[in-house]
Amino acid sequence: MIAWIVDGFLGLMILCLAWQSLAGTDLIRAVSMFVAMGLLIAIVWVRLDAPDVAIAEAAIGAGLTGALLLITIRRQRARPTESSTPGIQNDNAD
Amino acid sequence: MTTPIERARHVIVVIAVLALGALLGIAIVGIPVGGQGLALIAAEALPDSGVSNPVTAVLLNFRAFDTLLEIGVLLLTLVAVWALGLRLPDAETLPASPLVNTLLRINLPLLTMIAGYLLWIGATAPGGAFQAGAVLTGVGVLMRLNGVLRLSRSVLRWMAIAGLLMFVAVALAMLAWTGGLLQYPVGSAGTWILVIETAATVSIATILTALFVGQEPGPREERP
Amino acid sequence: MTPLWSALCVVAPLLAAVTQCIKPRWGAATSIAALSLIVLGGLGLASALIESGAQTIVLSGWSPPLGIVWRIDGLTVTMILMAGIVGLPVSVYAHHYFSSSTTANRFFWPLWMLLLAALCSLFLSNDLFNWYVTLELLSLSAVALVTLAGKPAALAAAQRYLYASLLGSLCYLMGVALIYSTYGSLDMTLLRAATEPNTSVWVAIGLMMAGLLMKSAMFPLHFWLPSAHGAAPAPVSAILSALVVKGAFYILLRIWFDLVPEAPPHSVTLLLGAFGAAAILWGSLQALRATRLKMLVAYSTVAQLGYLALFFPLSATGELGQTAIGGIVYFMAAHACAKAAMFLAAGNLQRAAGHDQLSALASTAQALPLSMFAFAIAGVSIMGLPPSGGFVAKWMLLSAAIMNGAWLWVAVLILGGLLSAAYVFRVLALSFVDPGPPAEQEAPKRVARSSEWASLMLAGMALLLGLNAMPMLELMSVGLPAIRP
Amino acid sequence: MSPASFYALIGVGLFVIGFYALLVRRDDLTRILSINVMGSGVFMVLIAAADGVGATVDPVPHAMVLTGIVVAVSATAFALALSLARERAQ
Repeated sequence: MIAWIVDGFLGLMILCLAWQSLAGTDLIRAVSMFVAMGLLIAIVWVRLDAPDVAIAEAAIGAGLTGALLLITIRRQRARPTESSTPGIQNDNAD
Repeated sequence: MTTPIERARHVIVVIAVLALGALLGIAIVGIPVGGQGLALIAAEALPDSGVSNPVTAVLLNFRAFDTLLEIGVLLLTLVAVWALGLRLPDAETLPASPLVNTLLRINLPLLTMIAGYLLWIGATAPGGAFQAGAVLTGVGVLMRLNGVLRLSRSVLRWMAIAGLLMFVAVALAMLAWTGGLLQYPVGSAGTWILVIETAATVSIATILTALFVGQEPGPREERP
Repeated sequence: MTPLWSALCVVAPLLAAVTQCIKPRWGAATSIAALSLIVLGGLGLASALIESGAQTIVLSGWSPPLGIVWRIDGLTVTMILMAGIVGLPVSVYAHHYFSSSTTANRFFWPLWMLLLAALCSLFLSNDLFNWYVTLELLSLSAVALVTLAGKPAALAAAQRYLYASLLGSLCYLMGVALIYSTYGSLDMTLLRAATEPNTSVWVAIGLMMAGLLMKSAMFPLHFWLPSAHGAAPAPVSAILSALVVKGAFYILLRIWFDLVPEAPPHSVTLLLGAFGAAAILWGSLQALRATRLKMLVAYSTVAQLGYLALFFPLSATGELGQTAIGGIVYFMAAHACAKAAMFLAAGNLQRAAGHDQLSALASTAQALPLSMFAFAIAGVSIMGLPPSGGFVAKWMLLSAAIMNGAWLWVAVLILGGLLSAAYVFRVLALSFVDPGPPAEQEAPKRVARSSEWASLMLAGMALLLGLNAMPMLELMSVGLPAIRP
Repeated sequence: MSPASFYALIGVGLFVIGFYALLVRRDDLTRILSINVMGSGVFMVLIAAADGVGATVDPVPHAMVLTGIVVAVSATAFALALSLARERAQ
């Protein structure tokens, strides 16, 4: 019974976080929700006897993907100030 | 505001998505219970695989060709991102502070040790090249954010290809030795797996860190 | 020797890619060496095939269901030879094409070699999950190659291509997950014996096919193709149209042969055929309306891929099914040569003129008779006129349709041929119209001789396929799987 | 219903949510996120398949998911770099 409550809670939380991360317009919040979902999924992997996958999910699926997303947001936002700096051009050098 | 056409399109999308969900749900429920998959067959073959962690056995022995191509995917991604030629600001570092420095000095060796441990333990327990590579990537990203990571261009390239090169070299050596591509000789499978995994860990960590950095280091950094 | 020949096809491009990462300067040389080795491996496999029939090669020493095997039959070898033989002239062409740009020249070669390794592994493999990895390697390298054009339009097209491709892969992988959950195996030969008609299997096959149809740009999931193939650098367009879309279709064929548990409902084959017919008509009409030469050729690809979809209704009946299969495989090979030739010729014109607006290409076309000649010969094959590979392929499809009494498909095949003649002549007409007063036009830039010969060679190969049909068909039919009754 | 099939259904839910968002949302980052959510859904179906009823766990889907996670992060890194490159090219 308790196991079912935990499972049900985990599963619904994951769906909820997925929806939250894809429904909003605030990108930082979306990424946070996504990373939180990844961490909960890692718990599910442990629950389903997949510890190898859990480590990889937490480190790569949630951690690294989250870091990549955040640094991209930062780079997107850094753009206006950067283009005003002489010396760093935005052109695609060939 | 949305036009009627857009609204109609949205309704169609919702219906299609719900239909897909329903079909998938029915398919999942319709799967007969009690299937063992390959659990028993894998358990039976495990003693001959050279490792005792079944997942490592699948990744580097039973289905090693998948993993070889996967390392290829990683290398490809690095080449693809470099080919985009992004020009990123140089100073993407955390503000230098004594606290951060101390944090790094204590934690970097620790993380590196954890990575080594994960790689070693992967033969017998949860862990392996990917997990170790991921942890090492953490080291790389932290060092990058602290501004202490400077690698010469050619060293970086060699580290990036090491995994694929080693994998292909071992595959070919095995073809000459046992007559089967990636078929390890009886008894020494564990050694070969560790050799491949070590090179793969280096490449995985290098490539993932380089993906985070996002651009190829300029020739200026060639002689640090 | 078979393990060595087949390993060569995968290992050679991988080693070339690794070398090129270290020594970018050796790009062209190592690529051409790797491609020669692939052709050599393909020929070795062909002779092994003729001697002792279809074979399997166990990888890692573990046979299925635990391990992965390569299956080598006529279809595999034809596709590998197609990749190697089309790849060689394209590489020669690319060597000149990219020589002016250091970035593109450095990154084209490793991307192209990894694409080739993915393609050869895909053709050799017989395993649902291994195919997923090869598909990802294939699509990511294809998208990356499109970005080499560097222009905003190319980047936007690449992005669309990437999303479509990833969606396709995930649908495919979901199907694989369902199949594995049900049968605990990923090997196609084992699955062929195991699958039974039930809901889970049909949903899984539906998902996999939808994903693969997306990746092979089958109407109405073709939306990403024209912009991507039109905006890419010319040698990349050739690779994408000639080889990459065939990769996904190859898996589709294998699934149709081995995974579909019983003759699929008539309505499904009819629907797929209708999509094919729509692709032929719509793609041809768009090609007729296109204002840019490369877009015309790209829309022609959409139309030509429609013929591949006609395979599904035409193969529905036993004996004739074999004719339809032979026709489709022949079609893929002939289209690969002809379409690559067309894109390379179009690239020559674009290079010489500095643009590819059809309305202003006449003087350039008349300055490059060799390229126009190559385009014309390739056009003969695309139209399906004798003596060309396209003719043999369409003839086989047509006879399968006639013997089936499927007059609707006969009409589509004939109409498609006429429409393709119309858009090919739109280009050929450039050679004959008055280019206008020379003062108003810039003099065409010079194009390397080898670039013109590369396109002519490919066109010649499309023609050769028509002259040597019998031995080719014999090779293709070795171990050709039978359609389920 | 076993926990495994419950989680398989959650996996289907993730797949469908991601698919929906991919179809209706227009900005790059959300699309890339939705592709990742879809991927997580597929992985969950696979891991659920491995956790059948027997005492032994099937390692093959675990290996498949590990491969899938690495492929997913590669694709994500490339997609993000591509969207950045496209923004700057405009």
